[in-house]
Amino acid sequence: MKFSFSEEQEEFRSFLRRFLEEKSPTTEVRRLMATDAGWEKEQWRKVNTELGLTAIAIPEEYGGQGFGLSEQCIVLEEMGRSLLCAPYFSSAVLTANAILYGASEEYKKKYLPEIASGDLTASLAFTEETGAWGISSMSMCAEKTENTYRLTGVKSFVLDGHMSDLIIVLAKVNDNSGSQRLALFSVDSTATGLTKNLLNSTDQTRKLAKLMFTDVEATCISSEDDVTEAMQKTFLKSCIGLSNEMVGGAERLREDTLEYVKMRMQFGRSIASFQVTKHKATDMLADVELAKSAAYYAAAAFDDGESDIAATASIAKASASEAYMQTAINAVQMHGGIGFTWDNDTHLWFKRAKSSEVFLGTADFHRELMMQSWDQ
Amino acid sequence: MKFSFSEEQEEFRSFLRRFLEEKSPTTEVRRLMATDAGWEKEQWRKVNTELGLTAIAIPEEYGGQGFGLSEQCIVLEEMGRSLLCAPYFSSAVLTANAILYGASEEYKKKYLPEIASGDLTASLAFTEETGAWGISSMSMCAEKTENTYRLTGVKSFVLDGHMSDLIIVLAKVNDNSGSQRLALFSVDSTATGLTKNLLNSTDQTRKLAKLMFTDVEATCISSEDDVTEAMQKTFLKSCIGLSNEMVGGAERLREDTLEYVKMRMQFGRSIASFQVTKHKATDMLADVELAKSAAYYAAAAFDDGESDIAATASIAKASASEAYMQTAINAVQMHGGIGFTWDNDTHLWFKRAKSSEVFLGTADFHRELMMQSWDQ
Amino acid sequence: MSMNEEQVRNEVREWLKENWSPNLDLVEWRLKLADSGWGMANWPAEWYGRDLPVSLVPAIEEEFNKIGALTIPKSGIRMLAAATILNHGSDMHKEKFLKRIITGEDVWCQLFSEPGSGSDLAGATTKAVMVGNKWVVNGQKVWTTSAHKAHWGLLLARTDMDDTKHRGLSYFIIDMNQPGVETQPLMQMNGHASFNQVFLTDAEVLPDFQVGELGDGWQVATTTLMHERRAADSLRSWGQASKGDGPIYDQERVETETTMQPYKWYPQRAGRVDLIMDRAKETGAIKDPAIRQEIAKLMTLHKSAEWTARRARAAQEQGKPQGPEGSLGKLAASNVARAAAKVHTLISGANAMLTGEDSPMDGTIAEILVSFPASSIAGGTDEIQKNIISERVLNMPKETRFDADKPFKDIPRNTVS
Amino acid sequence: MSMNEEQVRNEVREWLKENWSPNLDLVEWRLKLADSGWGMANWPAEWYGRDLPVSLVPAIEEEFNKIGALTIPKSGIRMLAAATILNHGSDMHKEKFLKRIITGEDVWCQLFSEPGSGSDLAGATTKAVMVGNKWVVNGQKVWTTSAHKAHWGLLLARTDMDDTKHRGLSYFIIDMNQPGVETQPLMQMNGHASFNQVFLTDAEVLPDFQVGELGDGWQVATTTLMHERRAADSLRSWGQASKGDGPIYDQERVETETTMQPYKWYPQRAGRVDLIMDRAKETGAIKDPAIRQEIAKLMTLHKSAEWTARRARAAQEQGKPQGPEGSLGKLAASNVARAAAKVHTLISGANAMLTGEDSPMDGTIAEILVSFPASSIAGGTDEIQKNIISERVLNMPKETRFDADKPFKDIPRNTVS
Repeated sequence: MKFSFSEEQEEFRSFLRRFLEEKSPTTEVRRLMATDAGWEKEQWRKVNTELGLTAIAIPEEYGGQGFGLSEQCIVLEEMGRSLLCAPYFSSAVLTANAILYGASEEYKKKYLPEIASGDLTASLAFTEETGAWGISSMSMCAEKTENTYRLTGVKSFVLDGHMSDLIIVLAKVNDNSGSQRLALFSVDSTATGLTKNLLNSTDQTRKLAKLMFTDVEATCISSEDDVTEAMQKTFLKSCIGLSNEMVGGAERLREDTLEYVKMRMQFGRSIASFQVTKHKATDMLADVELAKSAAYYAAAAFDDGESDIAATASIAKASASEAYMQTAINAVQMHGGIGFTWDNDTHLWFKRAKSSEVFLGTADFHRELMMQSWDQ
Repeated sequence: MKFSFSEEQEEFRSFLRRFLEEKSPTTEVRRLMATDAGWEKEQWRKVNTELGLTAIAIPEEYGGQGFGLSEQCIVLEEMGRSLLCAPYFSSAVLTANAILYGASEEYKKKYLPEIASGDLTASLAFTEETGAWGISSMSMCAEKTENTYRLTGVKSFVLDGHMSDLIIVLAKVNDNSGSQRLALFSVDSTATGLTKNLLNSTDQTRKLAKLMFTDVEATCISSEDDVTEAMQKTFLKSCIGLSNEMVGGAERLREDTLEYVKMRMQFGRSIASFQVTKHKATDMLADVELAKSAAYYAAAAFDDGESDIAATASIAKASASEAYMQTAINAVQMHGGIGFTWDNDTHLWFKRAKSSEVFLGTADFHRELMMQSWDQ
Repeated sequence: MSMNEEQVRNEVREWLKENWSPNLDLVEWRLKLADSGWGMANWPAEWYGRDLPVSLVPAIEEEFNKIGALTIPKSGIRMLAAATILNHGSDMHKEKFLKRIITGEDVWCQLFSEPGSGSDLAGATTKAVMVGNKWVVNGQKVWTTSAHKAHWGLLLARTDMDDTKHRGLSYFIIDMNQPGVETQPLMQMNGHASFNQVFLTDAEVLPDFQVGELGDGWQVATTTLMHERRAADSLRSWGQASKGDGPIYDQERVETETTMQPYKWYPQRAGRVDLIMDRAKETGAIKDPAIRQEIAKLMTLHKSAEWTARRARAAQEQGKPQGPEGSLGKLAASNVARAAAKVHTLISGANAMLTGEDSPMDGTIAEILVSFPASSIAGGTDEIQKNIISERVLNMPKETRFDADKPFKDIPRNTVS
Repeated sequence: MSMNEEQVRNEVREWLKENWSPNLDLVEWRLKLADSGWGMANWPAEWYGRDLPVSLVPAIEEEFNKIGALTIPKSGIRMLAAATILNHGSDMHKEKFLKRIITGEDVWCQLFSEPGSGSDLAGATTKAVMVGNKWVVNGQKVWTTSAHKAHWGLLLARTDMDDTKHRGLSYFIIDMNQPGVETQPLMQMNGHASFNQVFLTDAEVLPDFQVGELGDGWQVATTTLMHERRAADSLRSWGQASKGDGPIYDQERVETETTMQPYKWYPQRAGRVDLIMDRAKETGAIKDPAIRQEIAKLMTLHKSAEWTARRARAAQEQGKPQGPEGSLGKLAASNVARAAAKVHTLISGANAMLTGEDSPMDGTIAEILVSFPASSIAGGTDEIQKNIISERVLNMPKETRFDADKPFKDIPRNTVS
């Protein structure tokens, strides 16, 4: 397996990094995170159109650029680095993949090109109020009517669910035989009976919504009887994507902290000259670099169709969860009192580290997943 | 609850420490640990007679001094500190308590005074080849004959089992009703059908034996139909005793390491002047002091009849297991290459730390025990 | 019980019988305490005290508590001010300030920390220059609790740039109600604003308001800091307003609530171990074997820290010299807070992302998750703690100093944060 | 593939066709390699090489491997000796030593570390004094692999106590077979004796056997150490004797086994992650949810360390400058070893107390538990590694030196361990 970024990939990354530094400085992040929406249509369209970010990993036949997960992970890593406020992970990762793997050709053709162009934002509603991330633990059940389905129940922790044009819902369907299967449904965000509540999230750069469905009309878009496998693939691909986003944030925090301790003087010397600071900075480097390796490897392994990919994805997520949070804790500590203040930017990443630690499952959860895939 | 050592206790400790420093320097430990027996009768009798160590916690009515567990834990802590090679934990802790709580008056009167005087050494054979520490997981079953019982099966990890005069065995008995109960049996160490194998243990200061029973005659000494509760009390009391022994060893390692780094020069300065060494030494202090508090508290709480004593004993053991092993790892590391050599004494405690980490259950095992006692 | 203690208890009881009433006004009552000396009995008889040894204070307070009589709250910056003034202040200072400290009429704040000197307080760069017959002060202070309500500030300022770092500082009492003193709240990452920044722009101090000699500021500040450390240890038990019916209790409750306002989130900062078992049971997380291990690890740490504190207290009560166990409380508290935040995250799962009313326990859990990092920073970082313990308890060599002997102006430093 | 590489491959193939035979004697074959220059093709043509760039060596070795022809083992102290001699040695040194290094007839050892200078090699106190026309050496060296079998030693000794620490050292090649050199095995806590102590008592060195100038010893040693670091990175893959039938393969297998003898326990030192899953399944520990978490933590660490190494290798193969990921292998290995020992303990439970034949896997598990601490010490402690990474990779300030400028005799040091 090839396991190093090509020159083109590196160039793309550098370009993207400069671009995001310019378009998404923390002043901008702070402005947008304070809004209910969390992002601005016009501003996001400008960024996205110029770089084709939402299109990158969507196959060419559906209007995308047809790159692999590795390339999309470069985008995610840089977005994690800059905390860009945009409906990217919800539309271009979670939902696009659910449609790509779980929807019938008709709906792929209908939705993917619009997601690729950025004209359509979409959210994937799969978790419920229990907050369980396992696909099999969903309980919402769709009721079949003559031509369509109707949904009743609650989906929660839906990323960008309060603002997306389209909601793709994962729900169970009762078969005639009495058994249950999982299916995907599309729901218009303005559908009657759908109430969308923005949840108060500690990480204001990542908006979550609770969606309450009361007899809401929904279209079944599944390609197969049961989308469990498709959703599992979507889930693990999203875990890999999130891991890459996370190591981008962790790396930025690490760099900023290192710069700070080099500049900061106490007792007549740079605090970077204290041996304990030096060793802590080295530990931080090791945490982040190892997590980066896992995230990069997982993306490449996914593209290569590696058989152990479920365990690999969980390693990446577990590694990123711990490394990011640990980096954030160290970052605040090494900044001292100033790192605990609102005006200092450290807490923006600290809070993203906390929400990412939990989103799509904690390290504990993923460790159990790896063991399940190794102990069969 | 009183939670500080009295002046008398402190004096006893100081005296004992000096005494053991003199009688059990590491040259002596190294000499004895290389023997199969692991200790010498005459030498041990001299130490024990002068100080009455085996008698300390045995009630006066059975020829003991009638002190509490707190006092016995002072003895254990100092023995752990000096790595005294003696059959103390096996006779005066495990077996004495099993008899005290589980045997009938007749056998208490028969055995306890002899154990108290040190004339009789005894081992408690409860674990089997699975190495499980839970009382309920024993599988050996005694067969009832006309006047007596007969034992067949294997007991393993029996502390000092190869050398003790008396073996007290925990085994099941089939009731007439078909149900099973736990009972205590006494077996003479020279009994026909009993084969005693000394096991090769990494920690040469703590000898373990495998005892194979083939139709061995045994006397039932239980006071009650079922000794489960008595054995649980014995187990948790032994865990507290072991924890105190362990913190004694950890403290000694910590002190020796601190002394070494203060003396050792590299790069023209004491390595104790490196900030990383200073912080590590502080972490070691915190590890050991917190574990000491738990061990001391548990002993006092046992004497006071605290209701949450099972969880407290497990906290003490879990805390001691981690603190001792971590201290040992740090001690080798801070000594550098010399700490990894056979001639340096560090490994003697390192190996004791490893065997104690496991003996009577790892930290993981005890954490689950605490949760069981809190979540009922 | 020594005869002495019995006598004192009798005297207090007698005095209380004649003087205490729950119908008194709070200030009125405290004036009685000041005048009689029973409020601060270990202070000098000359200055509102009774010259009694501090070891008798618990007995006196016990007598107060028995009948529900209010004592003087022993914590807060104003008590640091009192301790400093009693040690280093002039008679004028004692006369002017001590009584109103006892009555609680004056609020005080401490102006030591600066953006450029956090761990290194002696690196303060705020300057005081004598202009005409007044000190004129310029600089910026930070981490100042209650600055916006304070009447007086304890100020550490540099009066000589050419002298060494520690000798160039002087100590002042500054009037906070003047145009040159501007106070701004400093918001934290958890949304609270417990502290202020204070901007000093040509603020004035009369020469009389200097405490100690010129250039002795660091020494005077050391007294304040020593008392601050003791106060921090007792902070947890502080702020429990007395229970009782009557106007005086109501007045005290209002006062306590106001004083405690900035510290509302402190229990969350410490990690709220008390909530763990209930939360685990209520969410069902207690059934998860991996989470059980994490809970048990946390409880082991928490309990052994608690028992270490008890051990230290027991030794102290026996009159033994402090052992190493007495110095580990703050470090252990940092570890407990960090571990507790981790376990609360595991227990809450996806809900750990939410805050405010959407979060478990109406935001309490969320507040833990963004407050715990302060435990290992506030009141001396863990790193500074470890330096101190290794040097003072373990007698390891001190860090080489690069700032001890040269003129302060030649020491490299940050000018801003 | 560059034209150059193709040409070289053709040449090698041709030469091998004419010269290689599995029926040759090992030394005979190596002499052919030395004379032709194909054994060490990147060495100077003048000294048994072909002046080829080192980047072509893998291609050459690939051609050897294709037909099962033996190459020269590139590791071991004798290769450090060769690198040092090529860089700093005289023509006499090259003539006398290089050929027998290639043939493997001479065993070498390295005499740098001393009981008093472990992390701080430049603090060596072993003295060489010129007496008559010979250097006379006195002192004690330690951690010397294969000293008891060595013909020659690379010796770092102090020739001037009045010069600074680094300038007072000189570098020698010492004949190990002489009365003044006494070798003692140094037993480790795991019962193995991989190293020796070497006592030098009036041992003699001819002036010709000095390498580099007088006082340049530290600089010369730096070359040796640089190559040692590289060799350590490839140690794991080393010692795999070539597979094949024929006397020459047998000879090489014996040689390899002898050379690897001191390193028999090195796989255990590294923690044997490869055994974890099987052991967990076979003991049933895999059903314990708490142990599952610990296994998964270990595998996460292990896999991400492995992928980090792959990432570094891939970047190197692309000719990119080394990123930070390339410097973390040793630290990660320490962490993996420590974590693996912990997990093996959990998996083995009570059996973790046993050793030898009573222990799981005939003592292998026991050996892990008493060998892993060497991972974070040998070849530079974790602490030294972190100093280096923070200074070289993160560009953080260097530790203040207290031993750089003054005469060595005035620097505080231990005289014994």
